[in-house]
Amino acid sequence: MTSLADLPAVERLPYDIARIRRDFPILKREVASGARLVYLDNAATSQRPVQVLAEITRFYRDHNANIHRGVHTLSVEATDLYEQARAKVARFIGAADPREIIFTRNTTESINLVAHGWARKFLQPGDEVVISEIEHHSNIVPWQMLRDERGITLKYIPMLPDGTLDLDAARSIITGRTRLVSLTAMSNALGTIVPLDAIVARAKAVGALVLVDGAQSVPHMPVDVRTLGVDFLAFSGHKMLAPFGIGILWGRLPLLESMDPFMGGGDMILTVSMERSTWADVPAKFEAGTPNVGDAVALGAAVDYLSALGMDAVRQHERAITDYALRRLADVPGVSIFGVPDAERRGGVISFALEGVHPHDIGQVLDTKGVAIRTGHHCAQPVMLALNVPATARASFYIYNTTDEVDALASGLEEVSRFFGVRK
Amino acid sequence: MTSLADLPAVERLPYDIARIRRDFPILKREVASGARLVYLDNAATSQRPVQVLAEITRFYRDHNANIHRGVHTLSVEATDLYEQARAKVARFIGAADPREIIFTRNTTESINLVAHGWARKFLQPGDEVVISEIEHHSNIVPWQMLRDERGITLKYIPMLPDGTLDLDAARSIITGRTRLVSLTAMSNALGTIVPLDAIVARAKAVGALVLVDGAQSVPHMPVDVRTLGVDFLAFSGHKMLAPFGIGILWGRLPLLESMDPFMGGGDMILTVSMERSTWADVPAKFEAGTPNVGDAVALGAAVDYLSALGMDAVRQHERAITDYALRRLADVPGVSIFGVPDAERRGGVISFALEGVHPHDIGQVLDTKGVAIRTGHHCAQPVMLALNVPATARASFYIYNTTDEVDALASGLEEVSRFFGVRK
Amino acid sequence: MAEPGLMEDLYREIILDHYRQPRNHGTTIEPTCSADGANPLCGDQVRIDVALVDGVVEAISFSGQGCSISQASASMMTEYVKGRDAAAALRGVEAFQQMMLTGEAPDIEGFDDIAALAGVAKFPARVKCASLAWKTLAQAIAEGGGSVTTDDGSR
Amino acid sequence: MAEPGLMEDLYREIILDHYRQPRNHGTTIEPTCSADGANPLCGDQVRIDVALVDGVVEAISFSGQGCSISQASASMMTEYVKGRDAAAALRGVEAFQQMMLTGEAPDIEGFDDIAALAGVAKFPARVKCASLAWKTLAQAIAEGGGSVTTDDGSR
Ligand SMILES: Cc1ncc(COP(=O)(O)O)c(C=O)c1O
Ligand SMILES: Cc1ncc(COP(=O)(O)O)c(C=O)c1O
Repeated sequence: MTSLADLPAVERLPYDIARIRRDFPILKREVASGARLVYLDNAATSQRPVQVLAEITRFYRDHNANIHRGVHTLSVEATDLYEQARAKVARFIGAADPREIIFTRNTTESINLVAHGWARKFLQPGDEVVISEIEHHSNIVPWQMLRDERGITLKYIPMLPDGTLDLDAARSIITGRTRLVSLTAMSNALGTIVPLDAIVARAKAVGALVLVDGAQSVPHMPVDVRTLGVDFLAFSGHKMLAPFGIGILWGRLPLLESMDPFMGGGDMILTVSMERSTWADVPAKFEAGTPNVGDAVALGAAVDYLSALGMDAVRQHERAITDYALRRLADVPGVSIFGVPDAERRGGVISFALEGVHPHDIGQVLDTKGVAIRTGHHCAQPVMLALNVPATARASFYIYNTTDEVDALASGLEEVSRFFGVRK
Repeated sequence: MTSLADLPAVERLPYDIARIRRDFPILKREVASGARLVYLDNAATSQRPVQVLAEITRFYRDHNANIHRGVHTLSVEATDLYEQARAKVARFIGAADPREIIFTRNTTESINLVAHGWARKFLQPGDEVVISEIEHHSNIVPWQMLRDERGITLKYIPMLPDGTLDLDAARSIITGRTRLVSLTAMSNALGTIVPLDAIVARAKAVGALVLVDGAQSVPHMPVDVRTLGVDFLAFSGHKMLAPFGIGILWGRLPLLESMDPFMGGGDMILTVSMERSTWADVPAKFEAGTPNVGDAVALGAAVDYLSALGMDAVRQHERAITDYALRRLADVPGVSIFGVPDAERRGGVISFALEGVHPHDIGQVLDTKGVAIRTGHHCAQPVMLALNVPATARASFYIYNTTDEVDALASGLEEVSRFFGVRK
Repeated sequence: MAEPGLMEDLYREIILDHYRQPRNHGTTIEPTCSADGANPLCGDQVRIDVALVDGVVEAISFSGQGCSISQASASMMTEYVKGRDAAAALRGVEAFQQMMLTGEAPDIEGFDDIAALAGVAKFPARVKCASLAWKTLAQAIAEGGGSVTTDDGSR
Repeated sequence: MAEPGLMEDLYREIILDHYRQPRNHGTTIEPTCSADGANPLCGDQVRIDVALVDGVVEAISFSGQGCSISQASASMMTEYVKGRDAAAALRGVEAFQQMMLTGEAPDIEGFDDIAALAGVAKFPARVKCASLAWKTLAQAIAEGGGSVTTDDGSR
């Protein structure tokens, strides 16, 4: 296991947007119409820089082997690279010990792991799990399944019309029977940044654990588990420059140690006989079967890339773009923006409607201009229900986006309006 | 969803070992001692050809986006590539319908999916699951966990001293109470090819389902689910030229449709409200959260590579190498080989002992000669117990291995003997 | 639009016309059978009311919300089936689904306007939008009611 | 051997000597405390019997199976602790673990032969083999018995 002290330091680079964009060759791509790509679907998945792609290739060309400390050179190298990636992720989020980092497939698996390994072991019928109305389906469905299977009670902190959580309601919803509060740090549908502090304080006061869904926060702003004061943090590599197929669950070590394993198989055992098996220690206990070594190593490179930029600089860049976009889109006739109006309280995610045009049609026409946005329910149907819309159009930004690209979105929307020419 | 009819045909190539080796640049690598790599740890994981690595890079550089049929160009392309990979895998194993292919992380997750989605739904206390003494831990531990949680009975078909299964015993172990027989098609510890036919017939006669752990068969020999006559087939991409992080569960469509989902989250739902959710159809129902799109697409390239060689030719090559190795190693003083003596009844896996030298030391000294083998229990502790050894040394072959490499192994072993110079 | 080829494949003038002025939309009829259709991924919803008299569609009406493609397709569908018998209506559904697979307009009476939707086949994300009303019609006529979705587990 | 540097880092002559002729192996003593150690990944197993008299290791014996590194380390360990008091024995365990981390031989009395194992630190897969007997000794002396494994969830 690589310790944090063994990791080389990452050198900080200035935030040079032209250099950053050169690291993402896909941004030079054209779509079928011949228009240059304007990628504004980052909340769904980010693009990957050449440094991360090179790391994948380097791993497979030079070091590829299965891990578990085989005695041969390749296996030793692959094991070291895998454990180094774990340590890089630990450092990135301020975890004290690399063993607190469990590699999963994605945020969804991370949350399901907690539902199986912790909640199914420790919760009794009548115990309460509190989530919110603005959660992604990944932080709703596992708890509904647990409720239906085990008879726990599932409660929701309601959303206010501006897309923020009703913090007053939260205080009375979190009670002495609450065992877990599981909340997103940022809504992927509306961009709302959730003020976790107040809710964490309330949860701690009643003795509940807190799981933070960091799928939209860890890629976009500084996140430090020491200051968060929570118990679990789940996030996905693919939204932060890493490949698909690698996700992370961070948990406090004693908590992870107290949990049951999730899946059974190779690598998560200490001993196996026909009669019974004993479990390996954390983190191996939760990583059954051959892990996704290659993509974990590439995640390490992604984390290095972000660390070199500095997450404070990343957040600052995105806040500036979001601020510009909020103002620029407000000027487009017929556009209405959902959620809080200021970039201070939201991440780089803007959900909007265009009068008289269905989101699908917006997305389709923008695509011919090269502008890639997402349309639909964004895996947050309760938010759609609360807003009383079937779907929204959503633009979302990342480290490489520019105000020019926001302009392309805005002028694209003006054309959409003209094209459909309807004012219902 | 790409249909089988839409897939382009794969052109068959002659089995040219020199050309094949050029596709794997890692085979030119040297280890620290300066010796050229001789990679004989293929049962743990295979190496990856440049075609597969190029596919990963191409995907991320040119088409990367999240899927679910977003309206923008990249998302449509990524969705198509992902679904095309599913169809390629379906064709590779003779599945009638791409929807029968579920993408998981690895064989281990595929088996756990069946234990959760099927067994936890349909099995009652007292129902029997039958496995064998030669299973990989991945096909033991999930059933032990199910037994301890649900009170089912877990029975083992015993291993005979030559590493084959006791088929007579199997007939009486599989009874009217047996609901599932879950068996490996080939032992990763001993190479034994399991004669599935007889066992499948017995299982079908008592109305039990059959799951085949194809982790060691699908990469190495023709496997066709139509002729196997089984219900589930689990295997891993990383053992068949594809990246880590992508596994496969094939199941008969009506069976998959009858099952509960495993994990909850995005993409596996049809509708979500705060009160309840409904599930998407197969295969989406089992693929919660953002899938490993990049590695699935690369798996498609791996399957194309193997199809171009032809799995009959792959098997023929490995049988020849194994036959040579069995004879060559038998000539090395002090070597004893576990398992059946003929290459007809075993895959390209040879577990052996060297008198007076612990497997760890064998592996370590061979590594300085560049020869990479695996030592340990190979995630099959019950086999070690039955053989009454703490561990074995294991050499395992794949499409690129040569008889020269077998010679390197054999002469390496002779040096190991000389070096330790002990005859206890 | 800047890119005539692509955009016009999808948004033919006749489609926009049906979208802006949907036929048989929200009209009050006395239905003998009805069905609801949903496309959960997009949030599209449609309700189809049909008055079948002596096996012939005497009146039909649709309501709901959706994108231009789903609304135009629903509007065209109602025009096509009105006055036809149930068998002809179901043949229309069949022909429409086929058109979504092949991108080729079928040679069938009454499909002149509808043929404008053939271009949708090139946009897999939109095929479900175009098909929604037709699937729902089939449910109403063949099953006498109920609800359908366009989701089939595919991405 | 063909590659003197690498191989000799690991397999020093003194190590092979202890492997071929293990000291205090399988001898019969009257133990006051014993412990079992396992390295499940490799299948290595060791049992340590210790006769502590007035706080001093009067006799010690080990048995079990394992690779040359684990057997040689066990043999050297028994030589080191024999005749030392419990505190010195535990200091030896501490010094050994430290050596496995740093690869540097500690400056501690009685470690002359043992220093030959410093090279193991370069072979992470073997550190657990070398440490097994020492961890088991600590268990026997500090806890009075029981069993330990070298597995710590790391790979
Ligand atoms: C027979 C067998 N089953 C299952 C597995 C587990 O595969 P994975 O680690 O990819 O889940 C393996 C791999 O070692 C195997 O050889
Ligand atoms: C807030 C939030 N939670 C969870 C998820 C699920 O992430 P994944 O699909 O990578 O599991 C997402 C991704 O869309 C998200 O935005």
